[in-house]
Amino acid sequence: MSVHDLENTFQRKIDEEVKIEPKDWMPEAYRKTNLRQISQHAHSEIVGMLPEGNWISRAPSLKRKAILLAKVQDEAGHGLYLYCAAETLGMSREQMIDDLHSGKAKYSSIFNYPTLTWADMGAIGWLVDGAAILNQVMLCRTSYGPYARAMVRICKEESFHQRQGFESLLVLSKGTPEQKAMCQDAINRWWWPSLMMFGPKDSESTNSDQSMKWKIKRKTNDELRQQFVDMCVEQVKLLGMTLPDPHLKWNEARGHYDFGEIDWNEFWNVVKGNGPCNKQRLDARRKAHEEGRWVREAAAAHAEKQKIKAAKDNLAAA
Amino acid sequence: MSVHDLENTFQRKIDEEVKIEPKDWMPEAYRKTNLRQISQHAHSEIVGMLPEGNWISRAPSLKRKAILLAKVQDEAGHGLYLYCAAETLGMSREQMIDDLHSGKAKYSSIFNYPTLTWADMGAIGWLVDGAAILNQVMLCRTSYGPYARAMVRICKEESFHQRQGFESLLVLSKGTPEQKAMCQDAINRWWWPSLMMFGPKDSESTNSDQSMKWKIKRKTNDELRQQFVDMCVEQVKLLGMTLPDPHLKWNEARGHYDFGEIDWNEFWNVVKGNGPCNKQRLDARRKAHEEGRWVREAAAAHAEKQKIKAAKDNLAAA
Amino acid sequence: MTNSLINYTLHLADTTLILSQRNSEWCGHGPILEQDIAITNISLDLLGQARNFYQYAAALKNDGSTEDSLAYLRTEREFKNLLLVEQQNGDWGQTILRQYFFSQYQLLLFQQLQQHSDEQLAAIATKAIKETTYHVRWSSEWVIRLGDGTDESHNRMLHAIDELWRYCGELFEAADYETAMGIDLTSIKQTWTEKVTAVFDEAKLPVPQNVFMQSGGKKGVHTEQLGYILTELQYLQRTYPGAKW
Amino acid sequence: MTNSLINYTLHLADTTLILSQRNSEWCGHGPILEQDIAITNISLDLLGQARNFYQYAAALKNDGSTEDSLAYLRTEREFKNLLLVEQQNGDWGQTILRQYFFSQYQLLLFQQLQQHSDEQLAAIATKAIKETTYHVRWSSEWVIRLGDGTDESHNRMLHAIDELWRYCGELFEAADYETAMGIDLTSIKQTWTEKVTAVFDEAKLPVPQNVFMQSGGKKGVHTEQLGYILTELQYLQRTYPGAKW
Repeated sequence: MSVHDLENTFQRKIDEEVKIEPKDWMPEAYRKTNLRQISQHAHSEIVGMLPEGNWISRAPSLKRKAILLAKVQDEAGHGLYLYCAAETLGMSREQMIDDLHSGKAKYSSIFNYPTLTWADMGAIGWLVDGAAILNQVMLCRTSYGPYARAMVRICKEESFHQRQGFESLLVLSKGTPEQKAMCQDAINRWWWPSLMMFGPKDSESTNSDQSMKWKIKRKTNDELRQQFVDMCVEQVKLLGMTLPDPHLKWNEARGHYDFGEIDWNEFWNVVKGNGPCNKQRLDARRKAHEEGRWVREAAAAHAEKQKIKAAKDNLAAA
Repeated sequence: MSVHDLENTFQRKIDEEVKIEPKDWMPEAYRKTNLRQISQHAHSEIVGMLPEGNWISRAPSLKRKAILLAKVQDEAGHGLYLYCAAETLGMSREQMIDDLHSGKAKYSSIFNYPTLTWADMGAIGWLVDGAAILNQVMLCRTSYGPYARAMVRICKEESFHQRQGFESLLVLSKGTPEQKAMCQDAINRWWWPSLMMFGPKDSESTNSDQSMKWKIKRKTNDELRQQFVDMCVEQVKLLGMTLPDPHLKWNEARGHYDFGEIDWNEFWNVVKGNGPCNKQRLDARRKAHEEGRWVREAAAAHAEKQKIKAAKDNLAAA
Repeated sequence: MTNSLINYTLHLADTTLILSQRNSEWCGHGPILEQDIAITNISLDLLGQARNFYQYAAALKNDGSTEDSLAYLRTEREFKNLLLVEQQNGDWGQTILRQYFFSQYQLLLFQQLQQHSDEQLAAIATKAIKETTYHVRWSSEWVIRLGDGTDESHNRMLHAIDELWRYCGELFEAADYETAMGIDLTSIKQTWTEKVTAVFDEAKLPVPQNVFMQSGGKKGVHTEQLGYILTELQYLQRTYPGAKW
Repeated sequence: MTNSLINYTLHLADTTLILSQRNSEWCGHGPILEQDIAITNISLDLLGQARNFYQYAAALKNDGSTEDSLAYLRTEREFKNLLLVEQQNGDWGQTILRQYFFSQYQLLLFQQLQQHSDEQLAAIATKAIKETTYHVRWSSEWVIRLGDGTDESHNRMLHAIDELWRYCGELFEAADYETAMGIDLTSIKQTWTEKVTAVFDEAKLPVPQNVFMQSGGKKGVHTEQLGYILTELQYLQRTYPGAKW
């Protein structure tokens, strides 16, 4: 078959919602884009364990501690599914991790913000997981099979996390004056970074067209962001709190909420590596990797010894 | 002069309360005993910084934090005076520290107990410094000049520490029920180890006779221990607290308080290295020394560079 | 009897809580992603056990205590956890060795508690047997993997043994409340020693002899570690008394 | 005006307290006995300054606040210390570099405050000039000693610069209350840069260019470090509310 035929077959599968699987022919650009996106999604899950892990030891009740531990454990599991899905596209986990640590591969910028109070846990669950879910629901229908299937598993758990985050804020919102203030303060600090999670404006987004055509991406940045705003404006009322945007206003004509302009300077700065915690997050991951080297080497050495022993035992038995 | 004459001259100085100085002839055993005692005293000051340093970050008021910081700093200074005094007897500080870290040289066993509550700070000031002072007042009249002079400087500061420790307990004793309980609990844990600071019973003390003859030691273990008990029984009344010894009783005939039997098993165990914190104390000192190696090396390298540069400048100026 | 039951239950609760707390420090910092998940899983299991024990203790005290008031509002001298579990994590070898020493003991203890006359303790123990069996398997496999891995891992395990062995004696030193509860630590010690010896043998690690054992945790006399654990654990409840979370 | 004065005084108090707290972690663990004494001395000096500032802030607030209620009963978002001083100690090089960056700035600031119309701030600054001058000398000598010592010490200083430089910008970014107080940070920045450049030059260390600066501390938006510092610092007052010590 000619390349042209292969491309046609490939595009027809996509148009007909037939999943692309690891053994299928795919354009190199499709493989690369998926690999980048899936591995960076995996990195995000792993790095995302850090701002939340920061509050495990200080969780204010045993129940909250258990919920948080379970959430962070789920995120590690998500990272695992995603690394496995990405590996089907031809890169080893070791290489992906090296790319993360060298700065070559990115992860979601939202995790470059510090968690400063307990209420940040609820805000992250409500807003950050909320934004992630919008992206992810879309990804459950992404064209690459392993990615779509990983996303289906992940989405189930993320919805649960988001509800628990919101519930945690609800409790604060009905609590003491200090707790209410803590809740509002966390929302104030996490709102705009959450909006930034949807990426640049469509007009400035480079990857979009091809990604839409190949159904790697199924809705635009602005579409998802608008959906998120509309949802949160309603939800924040249940908390009796406000979103830190004086320009939020229902627009009857559009049927959506108008909202203020994102600080794109801040967005690009954080993406570039200048956020409050970029250095700390990567330092932590590199440190874990470096300090874990002897453990991985020992495990490999032991496994090798077991193989040799088993081979010997086979010979002896023969 | 014959050795016999030298020994006579030496002993006569001692009998006439004339200090022995670094350049004086002295019996090798005298030199060794003083070196051992002074260096171990220095080690005690340094190791003693650790149980108290453990509560600096958690001191419950800014005033108490300042007092504790100053106390620990004084102890470091005492260590410095004593290392300098010991060095006059022919061993380098580096060697003394190596002996400490290898376990060859000892330090006061009292510091092998953990500080578990804030009240331990007061108990250490009152009891441990109190016991140390009795030893030290005696040492201000010790025969070796540099040691005696170091001790005079040290005694001034230690009395101040002891009063502050007692005052800190006094405040607790007039405080909330929890504070009163904390105070009594700390006294209960530190009383017997403080009595052990005076060493084995006279009848089982090996070094004593010669040390008394050479006026390195001016009172026996039991004499000092009795003095300490008598003093503390009166002082504890001011706190409205009790000492954890059901056998404490005024003995009219002796003119002293009778007290219970020390647990000599515990005493010897801790001396042997099996106390609650022996390992932690030495680990901490070794770690500080090891991790500080690059700093000392850099300081030496820099000093060398400065010397070379100065020599060059001199040549150039000539 | 009830006092002993309460104290014993608190000992079980404090021990599992503090070990859970220590293990959870690894979250996001583990040497391999799969092991990050595993240690967090164990942390969760232990926390679940702790909550069961605290809830039972609170019910027994019947004075308004809750699982949270017991975990968050008691001070160091009231905690009855084993000294072993409050020790620092050290490296991965020290962490999995601590886990193995503890879980091997805990499995034997839970097997005994399953038969205890106190139905609630028996029920909690029964519920925890399956996960504890996994903890023993997971940690013993790591002891072997690291003891008989590379020279470096072997040396690190020797260091870990040197750090932790001295806290293993306390596992088998009965506190008054354990005696009152009829816990037979002697038989547990015997089996534990056999099991540990077998694992150490396979791991090519030496079983220490004649090491002086530290104790005091069961009676509230801790090492200098516990105080710091509590400043983090309890901070929010101390700072916002009476608040609900 | 008074609000700005109070906030500014709290900023000065928080900054010196947190740096004192960080430095005091070295007590008993320093690389050389003489330096253990020196860093503890600096810690004491800073604590003394903090107490002066807290006592003044308490008097200004005139609402029952005390030096202790301000230090022990406010939470992270209320603290106004510089981000620089809450960073971890790292190794000795990182600690003395942090001290140098800060003390060089503080000396210039205190020299300016000596002339301030607020007499109390002027008095506190005057009282602290001598010791701050010593802090600058002590720490700059260490920067030179380690920058131009061995290859290892030089590399460690490069690492320390990489860790800390990003927090130096905040020193010169005026918070509203600093502007209201008429503090001229521009001239301080210029002199600070000249002095630091000269010291780095002698230390054979490169002055970083074009590093994005972190900030937020002056406004209560901290790094993830401060929360942990406060759990230890405040624990006893939180646990025993209203008690006297």
